[in-house]
Amino acid sequence: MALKSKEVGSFREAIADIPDGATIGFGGFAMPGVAFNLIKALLDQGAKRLTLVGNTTGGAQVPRMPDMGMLVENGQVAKVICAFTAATRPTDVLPFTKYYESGECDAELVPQGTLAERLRAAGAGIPAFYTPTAVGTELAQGRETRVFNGREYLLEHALPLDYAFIRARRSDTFGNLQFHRAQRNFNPVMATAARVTVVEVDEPVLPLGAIDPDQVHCSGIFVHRVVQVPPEPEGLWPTRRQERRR
Amino acid sequence: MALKSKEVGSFREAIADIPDGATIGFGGFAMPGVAFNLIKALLDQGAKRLTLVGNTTGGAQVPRMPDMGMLVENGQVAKVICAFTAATRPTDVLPFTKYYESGECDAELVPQGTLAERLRAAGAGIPAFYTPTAVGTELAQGRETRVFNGREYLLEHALPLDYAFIRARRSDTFGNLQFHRAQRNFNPVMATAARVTVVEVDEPVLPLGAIDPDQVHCSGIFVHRVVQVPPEPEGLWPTRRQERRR
Amino acid sequence: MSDAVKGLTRQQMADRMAFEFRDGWIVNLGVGIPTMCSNTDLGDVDFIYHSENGIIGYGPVAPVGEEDLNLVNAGGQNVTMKPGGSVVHHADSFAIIRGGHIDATVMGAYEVSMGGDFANWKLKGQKGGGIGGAMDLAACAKRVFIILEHVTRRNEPRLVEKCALPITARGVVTLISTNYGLFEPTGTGFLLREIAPGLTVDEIRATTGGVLTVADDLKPVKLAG
Amino acid sequence: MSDAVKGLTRQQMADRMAFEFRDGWIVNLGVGIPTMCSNTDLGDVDFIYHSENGIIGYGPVAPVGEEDLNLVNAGGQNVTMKPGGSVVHHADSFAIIRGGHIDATVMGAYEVSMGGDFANWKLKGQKGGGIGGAMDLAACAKRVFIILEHVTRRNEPRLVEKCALPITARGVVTLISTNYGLFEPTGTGFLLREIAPGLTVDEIRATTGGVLTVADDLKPVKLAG
Repeated sequence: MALKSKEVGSFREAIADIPDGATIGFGGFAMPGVAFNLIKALLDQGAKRLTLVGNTTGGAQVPRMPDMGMLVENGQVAKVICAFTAATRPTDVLPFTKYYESGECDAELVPQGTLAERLRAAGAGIPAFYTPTAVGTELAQGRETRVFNGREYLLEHALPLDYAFIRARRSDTFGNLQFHRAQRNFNPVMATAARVTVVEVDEPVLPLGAIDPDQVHCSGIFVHRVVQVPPEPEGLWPTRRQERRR
Repeated sequence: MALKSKEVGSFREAIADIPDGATIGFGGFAMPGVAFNLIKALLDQGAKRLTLVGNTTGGAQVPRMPDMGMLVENGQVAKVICAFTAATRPTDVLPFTKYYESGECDAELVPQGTLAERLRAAGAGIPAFYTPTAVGTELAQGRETRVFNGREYLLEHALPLDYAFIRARRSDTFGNLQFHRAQRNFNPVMATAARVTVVEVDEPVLPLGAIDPDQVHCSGIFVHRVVQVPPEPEGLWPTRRQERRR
Repeated sequence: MSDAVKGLTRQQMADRMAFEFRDGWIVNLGVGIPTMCSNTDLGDVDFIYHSENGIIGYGPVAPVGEEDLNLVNAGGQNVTMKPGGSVVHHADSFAIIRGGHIDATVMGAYEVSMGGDFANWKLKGQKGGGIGGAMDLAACAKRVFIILEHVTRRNEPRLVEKCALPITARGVVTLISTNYGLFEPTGTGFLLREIAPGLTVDEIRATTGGVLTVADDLKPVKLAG
Repeated sequence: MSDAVKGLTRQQMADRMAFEFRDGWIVNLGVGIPTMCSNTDLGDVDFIYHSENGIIGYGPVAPVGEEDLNLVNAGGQNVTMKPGGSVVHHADSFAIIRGGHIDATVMGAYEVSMGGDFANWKLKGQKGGGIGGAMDLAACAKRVFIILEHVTRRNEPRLVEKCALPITARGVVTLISTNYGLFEPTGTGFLLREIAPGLTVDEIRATTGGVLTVADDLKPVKLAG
């Protein structure tokens, strides 16, 4: 009785079944933890009318790596749910912005912590929760708030995913994951929220028992498919950050 | 610039400031992760009218180790918030039961997952959330429920603590903790919910940098005082489980 | 329960339930008879045991003298880890449960109703009770399997039209394994799908509350070996 | 901002805010000038930098060629870990923020009002914006410190009676460091507590929206070294 391996031979195979209209979560924050190779494969795979969930649509960093914005530019996206539809610096312009402003792609802007908590709630069977974030702002206009202990809170709902694309340092054949440093970010949370979690890993997939149970950052019960990232140039890896254009 | 050590020389000193009327959370599940030594010190310290929060009032296991029930028997407790006011097996009788039935001590019975989530919510700035657990049961009678996507959910509130008593395998001087196996249980969650978290640790307190940042199970930002457990018989340690009385 | 009790042994009741487990399932075993499911030989079927204290992928009880005193299952037994196991804290463990990630939970009960309600946390007239993780598991696992003796010591039915005791969850029970057979609550009755050796349908009907219906393809209870 | 701008340099604005940090604080630094607080020498004062992507206890930017490409702060810079650091995932990182565990957050802004509202996520007429973690930090940190240039390029005040831009949070700002001085929003005005070298109160009043009051013990801005 040994658990079957979840390792899949190629990025293409790992995402072949994604249908039009799917909701896909993208882990990662800046370079670390972004599933560049799975995003690239999705650009080729071509599924349409997708809803994308992630921190930012991307495109502010140089060099540009595969990001949600590229899927938008490729005509595959109906809506993006994220914490940035524009860049932090007003002088940066995200490629996404023109698609959003022209109405070619819809967006839902969500504070980053609320986004993380809505994903966690989806994985944790919590349909809704209250948060102090965004109370009194434009984002709360017309929405339900409630006072607890004299403070006003906003009602927020779970955000379930059909698929999650994440990146980890290592995995065993069951999909128990370890992340390195800032690679962790949204990734284990996205995994709990998704029906199908697809992981790209830096290192060769390990046999069962190779990872200390106390040091698993995301249990394999949340992971469905694992693909090892090949070395450059075939595989995509985080690059050194270059000065941003101003 | 070095972070100051949170190590404290004795259990007594670590809990000396607990006032009457405090709300204290007790980590642990069965033997693992219970702060036996801190509970023992609290029996001596004598604070009264306490509210205790933990999985069970205890006393079903042999040999009996310090538990919340002993604080009740010692006349220190106004109320217990827990998942068991009676044992799982009807043939076991918890010492707490007679204090509860006679009205000497109040209790609030909370499903275990709701208890864990209410503690997490307290630490996470979520004042309230909805859960499917206990809907349609006696525990939901007269309480607020709400339907999301066709299913009924119960509103539950955060449960903040004044103090948390927890046990870990190791700590560094900043209070970054690692737990061994089932020792983890409620412990890191209690720590986030408490104003003051007091930890008893199995091993000598480590210097800063001795624990890999990726492998910290509870960040030291949630930990305030750390005491090393001395060897037996001075210190109390989990014991082998004996057959329970039937 | 003595050997004098009719029908299946406790281990056989557990075995029958364990035969329902499918490849890749995450299974939570409650305290008591459900724990015995882990003794059943299921050949090549692959699954993971989850314990509500945060242990994912635990294995058999540790041999005496080799226990890790900080590794226990929900019943407080010193178990072992299987390769590929992992550990989470309590809030994450119940996130797994509430999030619908448990394929099957196996629990004991005092009573089960035709509508799939069951009661297992509070005795008659008791103040308070012992809920533990039962309400979370019952409300949220994909399948709720109940193992219980078919009748009380006074020979009263435990499969009842409506629960008299405070319920743990409403309308959730998928399948029931008793020493008399395998039953499915249908909403309007109990469907007897498999019958234990030595029992007759009439005998079972006489000791079952509510309506008993019998599967067209009624079989003997599937036994180990 | 060029050196031609009046008053403090960007680093001095950051330094002044950093002097507020106290022993044992957990501090979150936003992108831009706030990041420069980490350059300030605070002697024996002990604190922990938290970055919203889950890095607790990070240190200086890594030397070129020695970067860990999987270790970044909120601004995406390749930083280092200090001994005693730890890593959590995003939901836990914002649990730290929302749970009130951050002693001070330092952020940039377009505008701050007398009532302590501020705006930093959306420009005039923009569709959408860049919120990131700002709303969570603003609503939940124990202290919200704002660093911004005192006036816009058109010499219009950024300290205003009421924000014209969509706000990030209402009534939360504790302290404001600009190139003209150190200010406190009081609800009915801005209290000038420290004044930058080369500036006069009249000059500041002329370039500040709403009401400016002056501390009885008005001091020069505390500078490094």
